[in-house]
Amino acid sequence: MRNSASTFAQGVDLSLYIIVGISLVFLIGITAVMIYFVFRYNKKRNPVATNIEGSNLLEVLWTAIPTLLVVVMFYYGWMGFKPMRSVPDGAMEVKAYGQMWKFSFEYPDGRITDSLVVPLGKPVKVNLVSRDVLHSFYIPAFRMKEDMVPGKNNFMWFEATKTGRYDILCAEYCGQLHSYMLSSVTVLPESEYAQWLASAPNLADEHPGLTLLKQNACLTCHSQDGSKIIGPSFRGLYGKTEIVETDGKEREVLADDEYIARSIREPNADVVKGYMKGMMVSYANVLNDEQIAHIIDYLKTLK
Amino acid sequence: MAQSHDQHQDNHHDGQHHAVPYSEHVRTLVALLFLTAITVVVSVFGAALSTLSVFTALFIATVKVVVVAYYFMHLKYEKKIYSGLVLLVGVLFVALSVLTALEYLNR
Amino acid sequence: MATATAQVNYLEAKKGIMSWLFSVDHKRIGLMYLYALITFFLVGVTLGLLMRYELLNPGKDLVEAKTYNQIFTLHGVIMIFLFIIPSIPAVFGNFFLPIMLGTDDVSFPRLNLLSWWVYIIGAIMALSTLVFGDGPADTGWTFYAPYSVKTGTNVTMSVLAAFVLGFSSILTGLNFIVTIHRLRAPGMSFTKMPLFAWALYATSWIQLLATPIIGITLLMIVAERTLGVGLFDPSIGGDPILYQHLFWIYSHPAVYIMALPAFGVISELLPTFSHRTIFGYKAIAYSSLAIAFVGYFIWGHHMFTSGMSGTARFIFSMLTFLVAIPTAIKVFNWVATLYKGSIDVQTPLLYALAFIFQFMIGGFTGLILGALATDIHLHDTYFVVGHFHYVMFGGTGFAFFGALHYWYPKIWGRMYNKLVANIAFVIFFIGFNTLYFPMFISGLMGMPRRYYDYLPEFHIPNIISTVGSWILALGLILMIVNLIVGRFRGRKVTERDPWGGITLEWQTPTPPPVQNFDRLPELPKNGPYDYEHKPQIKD
Amino acid sequence: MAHTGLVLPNSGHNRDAEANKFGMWLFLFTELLLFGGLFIVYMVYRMLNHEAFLLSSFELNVVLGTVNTTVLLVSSMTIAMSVSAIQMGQAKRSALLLWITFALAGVFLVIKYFEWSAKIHHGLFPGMDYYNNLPAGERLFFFLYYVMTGLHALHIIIGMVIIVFAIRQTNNGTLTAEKHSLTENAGLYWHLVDLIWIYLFPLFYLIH
Ligand code: HEA
Ligand code: HEA
Ligand code: HEC
Ligand code: CUA
Ligand SMILES: [Cu+2]
Repeated sequence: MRNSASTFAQGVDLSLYIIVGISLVFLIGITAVMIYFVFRYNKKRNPVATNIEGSNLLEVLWTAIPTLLVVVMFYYGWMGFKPMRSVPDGAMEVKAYGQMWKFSFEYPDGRITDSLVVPLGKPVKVNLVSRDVLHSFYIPAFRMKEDMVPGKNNFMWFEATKTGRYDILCAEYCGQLHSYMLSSVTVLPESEYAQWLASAPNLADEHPGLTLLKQNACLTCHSQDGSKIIGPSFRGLYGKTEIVETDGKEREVLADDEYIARSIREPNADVVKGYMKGMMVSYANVLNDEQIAHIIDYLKTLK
Repeated sequence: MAQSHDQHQDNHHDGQHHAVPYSEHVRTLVALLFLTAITVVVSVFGAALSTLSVFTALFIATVKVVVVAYYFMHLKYEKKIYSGLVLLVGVLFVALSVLTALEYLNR
Repeated sequence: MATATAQVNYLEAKKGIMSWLFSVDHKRIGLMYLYALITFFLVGVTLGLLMRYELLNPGKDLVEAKTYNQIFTLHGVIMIFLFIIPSIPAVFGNFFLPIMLGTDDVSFPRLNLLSWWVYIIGAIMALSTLVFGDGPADTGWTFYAPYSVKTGTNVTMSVLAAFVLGFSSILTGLNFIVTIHRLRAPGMSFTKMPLFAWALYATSWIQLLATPIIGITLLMIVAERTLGVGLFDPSIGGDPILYQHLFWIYSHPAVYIMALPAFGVISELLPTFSHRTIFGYKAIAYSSLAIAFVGYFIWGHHMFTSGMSGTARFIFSMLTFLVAIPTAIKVFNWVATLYKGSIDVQTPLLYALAFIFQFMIGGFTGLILGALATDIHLHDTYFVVGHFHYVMFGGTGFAFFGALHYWYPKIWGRMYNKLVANIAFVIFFIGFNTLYFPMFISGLMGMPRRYYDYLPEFHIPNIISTVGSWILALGLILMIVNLIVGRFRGRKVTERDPWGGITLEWQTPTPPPVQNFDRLPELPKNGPYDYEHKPQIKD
Repeated sequence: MAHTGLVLPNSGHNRDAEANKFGMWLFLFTELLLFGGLFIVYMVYRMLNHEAFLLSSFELNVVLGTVNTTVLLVSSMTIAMSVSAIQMGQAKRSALLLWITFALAGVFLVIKYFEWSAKIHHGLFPGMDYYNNLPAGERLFFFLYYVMTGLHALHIIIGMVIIVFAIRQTNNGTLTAEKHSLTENAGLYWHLVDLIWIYLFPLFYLIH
């Protein structure tokens, strides 16, 4: 089993060991008895079989013992699980967004990041939001997983017990690049975490439009080099004449500011020919006018 | 559930033995119409009692269903196993619904 | 008492392909299922092999991500709906249930033929996605909304295929229930019925009562895709979780459609090769009903991380553990059946023993998944993939091949090469465990399933798995070639009872005549496995 | 095909009316659960959208619904009578009663047609403007309304086809007092259609 780095790991691992332990006893025991019987009562050694119809005592025994044992297994499973759904008061809250095929995180101070940074030994509540289809937020080292369900608010919480960087994986199938939907959580000692929090978000000198494209996972579907992924490439998009389908009718449009803004706000109004309606979701509530303007500005540079 | 006797059919054919008299069918219909009338009246005049009327309506509907099954569908005259199986299916469906409802009620 | 006059066995009674395709003889229908099933199984297995090859190394080995996703979906759909659900009931149930009950056919022979045709139509629909539309669905066999509503691949056809296949399953189940109630030989009460018939009886009830629910659910997916209305679409208040509930309300009971007939087969194999009565007949018989019943109420264990309420998780986890108890009862009784037997180690028995071993591993890992804490960690990882291949392939698959080796001489009147069969079994067994055991390790390490690509730390278990798949392939090819060769070149079997079995199919001529019996079947005095009063049969 | 001349005591004559009836009941169970899936969907969405479902149900016409319920109940009686008739050997009367059932089924469908077309006329159908602008819960209600009553109507049509077969076989003398599985099974199927309506009616029209 991999390194464990949250308060849940103990409960999960304990119930795992208990079930595996009981199971091994039965597995090895039953297999051994079975093999022994096959040799001992082989037809060469035992040419005449004895008919035994059954035994009520044994039936009762081997109903009762497994019953007791499964109760034990259930109990440990439940005890290991119970804390996972009761968030301690005063937990710090982060919002995690899942969208095809990228996680992003929003901190209370408004900063948006690609990977999660949390303080050591502090409960953190993660509110799980999906922007399109089902995803699942999985941190193996924390033994923690919960689905992101569109239209429904789900959550999980954890308290990290070891500093370091741990993988975050998407564990619910979400389409083509499901296996590339990765991120990480970095656990920092409290002081370093405070430092991180104080530092200004590192925007570098990237074009703000590009930053937005990255942050919103646009680039998982739209390439910048002309290749087709899920959606049409951004290269040379601006100013091009697109064939789109509007209300079931084909027409030609010029990809100008207005068209691109509409494509972001209502992607299903004009569907580009050769692409699937419904793959791209509306970003009307995610990107404001100014941000969309930045994006368009950046798209102009992609000749 | 062992119905070992159900295979020792002699030569007389089933169904022949009970031709349900027409009058019984008429009485059944009257009962059903009466129950329908009650539900409609309850719902139209009892609009204020919304949740109550869900259960009343479903209860009356279930009574109607039992009447249809028992008289029109001849369960009354069939071997017990038929009623038993119908009951089993009913219970199964109710159990599935209740379990699902439990999940949503506790969200 | 009528005695045999000129007997024509069912294989030679009529000639020509039409006499098969439109035969209402349950034996011929069973064989037609067998041929179709094996064909689809080989397609599915080839897809499995491709997947393993792709996963040999991280990154791209063979196919693109989208193709990989389509492959595992088609693999799942074929294996579940075309292979494992129909497998034992449709082939061996059809062939042997009427004979074991001492009758000449099922209750509705024409309906039986219709089921086969419906099955073939469904299969053609499922495979047609390879050619039509934008390729096979890429949703996983679970077709979870809302992705299944959004994707451009041919989900509509795949889902309709599953719907049609469901009908075939329902009709078979219906036919078996009526047959069991109405056509048992005089003197064969329910408690004197062979355990295989009991298992089919319990299975049939699940087929009948669970399948319609997935039927309607899948139709709703079709409606969403084609009519654009959204029942599970969150943007109009629909609930994707509700889809999961409806899907698993069927698909959990469905795993017992896969498992129960296999239990039935094992309950036949053990007494035959131990030459003694089965231990705890009633316990085995009734536990099938118990599994079928409890199995209806535990579907939620597939949804522990979906954000269900805590109460629901509690209830579903508890009920999941309940289902282990009747299964445990079966396992113990099987092992006890070997006690003081006179054991004849033949290929079918080897499959039965491997079944018990592998099914236990599958079952125990099922318990790990049923416990809440561990499932949170292991849900949708390779641990689950390991679990279900152990129960489905290591369990039901092995029982299927065991049954094939067991009833083979009765079906064709020939015997395969036993030595080759045993060698194939050993390779098969080793390959199987090499392929699937490492999946538990990668699952515990945290490797999610349905992954086209994976992190380097999961590399080693994946290499072992892939090598295992090659060994498994070798064993399977050897087994199938041996069976095919045996069919044409094998030693002729004319005795009625080559294994010394006791159920009624061993009283009929080999291969059976069209009407199944050439004399009235004789029941042993005390129940179906009463070897002390085994009726003497002479040719 | 009697190659052996052996007649097994449990086969031939056990493939009889009783077996057909038993098979029919089993089939009805699957039908019940087919609708059962939809009832579960209805239940859940009703729990999640209580107000919207209440509001929407006012849009449905209780008078038409009640008339249709009555029509179906009467037709259920006529087909039950038809079964009694054939059992007593009154083939002519049995056929007549089947015709009446068929006619009542037609009446049911005509009324349903008017109900649906009135809704569609208002734009109250998935994909139409009025529908698309409704709040989410109401859209779910109407969608379920169309699916469930639509599937029910489909069953009515299948039932009518079976009834036509039964009429033909009654008239040409295939169905008799001794052998009338088809009439019985047509009856059972028809009652199932009735059973389902008995629940659909209050759930959609009455519960407000
Ligand atoms: C043949 C099919 C089959 C069978 C028989 C089973 C049997 C069981 N399964 Fe499995 N299961 C699947 C097929 C099957 N399963 C499939 C296909 C999936 C994945 C679906 C998907 O997502 O694609 C799945 C997934 C699955 C999950 C969901 C995992 C997840 O996605 O998170 C769970 C969780 O509870 C589970 C549990 C169980 C249990 C408890 C049993 C029990 O019935 C096992 C009982 C058996 C034993 C316990 C062993 C024998 C007993 C003894 C030797 C006696 C000693 C016993 C004791 C001391 C208790 N299964
Ligand atoms: C009975 C059911 C069954 C069976 C028998 C199998 C058999 C196999 N499965 Fe199966 N598998 C499923 C049911 C089954 N599977 C299901 C339901 C899923 C879930 C799908 C989903 O997620 O939706 C799944 C998913 C699944 C995955 C996970 C994919 C993922 O999550 O990314 C993997 C990965 O290794 C896999 C591998 C295999 C392999 C290697 C075999 C091996 O048996 C194959 C062994 C190979 C052979 C024995 C080769 C024999 C070759 C020949 C005989 C040559 C024939 C050649 C020609 C005809 C040209 N399967
Ligand atoms: C899940 C995949 C996906 C994501 C994520 C995505 N898109 Fe798209 N996008 C598509 C698809 C598919 C189309 C073509 C169909 C259509 O027009 O709706 C498209 C079309 C477009 C178009 C019109 C392109 C043209 O050629 O006319 C623009 C502009 C666009 N997207 C911008 C964005 C922006 C900006 C983002 C991020 C904020 C984004 N997309 C995120 C899939 C996606
Ligand atoms: Cu997101 Cu998988
Ligand atoms: Cu399950």
